[in-house]
Amino acid sequence: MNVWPLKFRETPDGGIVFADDAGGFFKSDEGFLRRYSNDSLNASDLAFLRDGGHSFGKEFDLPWTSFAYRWSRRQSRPQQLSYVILVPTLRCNLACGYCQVSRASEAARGFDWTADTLRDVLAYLGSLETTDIKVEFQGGEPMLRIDILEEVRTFCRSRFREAQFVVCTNLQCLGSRELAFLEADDTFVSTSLDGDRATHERQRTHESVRTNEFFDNLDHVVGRFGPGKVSALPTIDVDNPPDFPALLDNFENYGIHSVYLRPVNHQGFARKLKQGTNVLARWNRIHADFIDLLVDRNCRTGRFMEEYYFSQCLKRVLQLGTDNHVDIRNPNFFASDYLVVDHDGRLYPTDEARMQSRIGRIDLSIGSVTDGLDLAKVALLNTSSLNNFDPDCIHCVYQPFCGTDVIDDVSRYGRVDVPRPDTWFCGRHTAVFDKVFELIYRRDEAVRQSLAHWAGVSSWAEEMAPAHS
Amino acid sequence: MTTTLVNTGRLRWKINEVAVEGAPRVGDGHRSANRTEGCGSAAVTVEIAEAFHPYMDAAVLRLQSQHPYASFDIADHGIVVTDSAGIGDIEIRKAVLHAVYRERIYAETLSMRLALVAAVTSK
Amino acid sequence: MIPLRIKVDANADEPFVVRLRSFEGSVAGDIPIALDARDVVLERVSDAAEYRGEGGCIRVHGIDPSQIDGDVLLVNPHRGSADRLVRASSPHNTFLVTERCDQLCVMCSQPPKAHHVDLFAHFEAAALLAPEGATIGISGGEPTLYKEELLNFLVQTMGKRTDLRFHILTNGQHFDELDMPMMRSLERERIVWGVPLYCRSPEVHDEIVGKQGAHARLVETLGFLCRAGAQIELRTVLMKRNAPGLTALARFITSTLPFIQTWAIMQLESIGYARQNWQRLFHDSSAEFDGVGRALDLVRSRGIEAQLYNFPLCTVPASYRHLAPPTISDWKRAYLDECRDCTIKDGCGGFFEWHPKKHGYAKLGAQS
Amino acid sequence: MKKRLFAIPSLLAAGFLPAETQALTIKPTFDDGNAKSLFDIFKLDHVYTLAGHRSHSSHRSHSSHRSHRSSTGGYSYRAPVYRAPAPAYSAPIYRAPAPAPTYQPPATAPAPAPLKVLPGNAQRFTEIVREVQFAMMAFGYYVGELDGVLGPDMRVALSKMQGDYGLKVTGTITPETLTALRIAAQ
Repeated sequence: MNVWPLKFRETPDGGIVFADDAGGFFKSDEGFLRRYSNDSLNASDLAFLRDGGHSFGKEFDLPWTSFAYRWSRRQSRPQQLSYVILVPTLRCNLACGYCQVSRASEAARGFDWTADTLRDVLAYLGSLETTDIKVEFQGGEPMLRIDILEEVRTFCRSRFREAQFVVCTNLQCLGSRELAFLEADDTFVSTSLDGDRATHERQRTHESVRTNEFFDNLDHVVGRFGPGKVSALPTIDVDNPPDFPALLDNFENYGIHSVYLRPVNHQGFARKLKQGTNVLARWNRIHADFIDLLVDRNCRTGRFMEEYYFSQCLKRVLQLGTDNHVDIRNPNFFASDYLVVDHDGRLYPTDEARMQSRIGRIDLSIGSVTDGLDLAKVALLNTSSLNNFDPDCIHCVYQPFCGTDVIDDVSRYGRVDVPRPDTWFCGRHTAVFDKVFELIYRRDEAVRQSLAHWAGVSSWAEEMAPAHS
Repeated sequence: MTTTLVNTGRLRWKINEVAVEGAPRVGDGHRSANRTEGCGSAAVTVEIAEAFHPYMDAAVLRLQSQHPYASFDIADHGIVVTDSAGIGDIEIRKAVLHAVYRERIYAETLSMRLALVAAVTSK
Repeated sequence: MIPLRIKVDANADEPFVVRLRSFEGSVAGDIPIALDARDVVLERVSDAAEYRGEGGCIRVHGIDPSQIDGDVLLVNPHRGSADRLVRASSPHNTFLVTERCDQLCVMCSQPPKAHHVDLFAHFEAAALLAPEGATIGISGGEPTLYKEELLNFLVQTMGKRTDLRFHILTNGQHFDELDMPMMRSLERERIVWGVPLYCRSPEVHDEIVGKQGAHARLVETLGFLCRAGAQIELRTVLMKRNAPGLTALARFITSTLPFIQTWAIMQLESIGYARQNWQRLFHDSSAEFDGVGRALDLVRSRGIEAQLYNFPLCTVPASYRHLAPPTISDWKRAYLDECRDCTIKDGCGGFFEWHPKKHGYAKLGAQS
Repeated sequence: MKKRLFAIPSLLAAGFLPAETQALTIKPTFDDGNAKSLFDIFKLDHVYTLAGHRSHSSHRSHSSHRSHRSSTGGYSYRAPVYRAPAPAYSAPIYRAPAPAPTYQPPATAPAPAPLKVLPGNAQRFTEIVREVQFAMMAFGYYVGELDGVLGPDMRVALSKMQGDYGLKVTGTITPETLTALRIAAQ
């Protein structure tokens, strides 16, 4: 019997989690690890490994085929470009302290699409092969150029079989024209709601008048179009986190059950914030505590909410092919299924990449709407954009579930070959997966209820968490 | 036992393997870590079974990068860890053993991984 | 009960395929000029319905032409009857390509027969006349006992009719590596292979299908089908004998059969051998649903679709009903008295026409 | 436009490896005809719609519902045993069997001729039959249900009405029958 290579990691309770390259996982102990490493597995070990799909007889038999299938489905593959993030303007009517995008002031000139840029963008969209498209308007505040949004939407509706639109707006000013735009069934709203009112005002609106404007508009949009229309996320400052129970109440009363906790990203104007030491450890603490809070609250209220990224990582562990979130897939091919069109018509692989050019750190642009995609540069970016052969990842038990983010590495360290354990991406994801496995192997009823909900099933029994001793 | 000369790129390691007749053969890496006093802070010697000796240098390379303050040296039957202030004996022994296990697992299963990729991507 | 065989008079030497066209209630212009050579058009209805086509006339008895418009019949002149191979108004059309089988399942709904009549030529003609975008079931007996004819039939019909889809039931005992090129040439999106697997334990599976070594051979074929890129619907009929092993089977699917497209756990149909052994076989899933629920959740948590076929909704806990679509074929679907004024009736597949009056479900009844 | 200066002048300066050194080309090549690797086959129909990304987790894509076939669908018709016709339909009065019409199956090879079934056809047909029933009832030819279902008594009524009005007697709803009953066929 051939046993596929197993990677392992100790857990706080003295056990050891094992996983193979296809993401098959189980929990066992030091004894099994020693027997495995010394080629002295006993009969019960071998039976358990066979049952879990960790071994095979000979190449191309069913166990081998099943492992090859699972391994293949764990690798993401380049898709057809069908999701574009458009930045019609960098101007904004707010001045959030952590602004990631180093916006321009509302009256500034030269930060919008010119008529030519709009024409070229539409020509570029028209040249895409995809039959369906998803367009996300970002900025600055895209609502400041409602005229451009309308023109792009009209074009896409006629050009593509199916088109969906998401407007990332701060909901500060909603005139009748903006509301009419949001009314359409194919158009959704993504906004920021930084937890409780006080935090929202401190981090975003600064004056209570503007805070009232925001909350009134949010009430209006959710009341008029229903909760399905709006998704929101809170940006969390590690030094001054919001009141999390209030945050959850707030989100729930707006009918938003999925909260995506995002740490302040120290680029753009946020760079000027002093961030204190060991932000990563404190962020991981906040995130882990938030998950425990969610488990207790879900159990208490019976109304289930989730932390979006934790659920995504849970599904990354349990399922194959969960590549629908660009932050975590492997390989993380750039300009494969989505890209960003900046206010000057230049193309970028992600909004962070656009940021790097904007602050003059490194030019990660990959062409423009007029010259099209720079395939050579995309290929260069993609060479380092996988974790399969990284000297640290090859020993890491979470490698099959994890991903890679070379742009985040460059933005923080100026290089992409920094040892993984020293990077923010690795530190953050190791902590999230530690928490995922902690919960998977916890036996209490409250955890099981939330896990079942987050994994999209009706019950969570012990066979969900394979264990061997 | 042959003299194995392992070239790990920049570093050149020489290990002389001496099979000591009659020495108690312990089948696995499960050895007690005995602490010998002297030479600055206490040194911990983690005994490593023969089957793992070819992988000690790779393990030491990684251990050194993960624990920059401590120093790791290969001796006849194991790895000696010095200046490991602050890390308990059990922790050191586990870290060393796990590092050696990982290197052996990686080296001995690499052919399986390459065969899988070849079979799956061949036309 | 919708009749699948009707009385037809026709004087011909060999069985033949025709398609019935009425064109009733339409404006004169509606009748397409180019009828197919095998179309016969309704001319008169008195005590029988008379149709005329290129080949002559046939007379249909005992059913109103409006119910069989567009149907494709295989007429057997000697017996004075015709089988409705394709019912234009139904999504559940199945071709029974053989009645022979190399297994003898304890619950077989259509016990196998020794004789075989090769109807592939007629099935091909019928498939070509089927409604646009139809899905046609292929079943038996064991269709791959005639693997060459079956694969040729698929290549021919799928080549000429690129809109047709097929759902083929097979016990997976007859494929081998030599079939790989042909299997890979078939357009995978348009065929689903329905493969029954009853238990993780070979002994229990072999005992249920009445064939030693069937499980081992099936396991090999599943590997083959995966490498051929085939879409597989794994089917597990739930019975007393395999109910205890359902969670173990679920774990086997997640670790060793992750490539299946969907897993169908199916309640028993009381017909054929199942009817004779009903008390010994029937597992009341309404009384003991825990094992079924946990099996569904385990595979679904790993991203593999799993569903309940032939489960009346009231016998399924509310949190699992979204996994129990109506699946009993229209022509054999019936409801009980208990179903009257049930609020979820139209989403429910009901019962088989021949489900025993003592239905055997502890928990059953109209949902308010 | 002027060349912008960047703190990190190039990707190589940031440690990106040149393109060809990628150890593993798991990017399947689409362009080499139909020779497929197992990798291509395993990844065939698993396309997802991008639901989420860094700055905003937009709306979740739902999984498409697949058709399913239920029970063994074991057979489209029962074994050779003849089944009585649908009980709802009463057998016609017995008449001496007319000689069976002769039928010579066409020799031409079967050709693809998909039946075009427009959605709503069945609905429309039921409506027309209900109108015919209503008109026939008005003229005293039909006394049954106005259920839009053609049964034996409607057939007899149609033949009688066609005879009385000098139309071609077919017992079917012919275009001239509709005109006579002043019903417009949609």
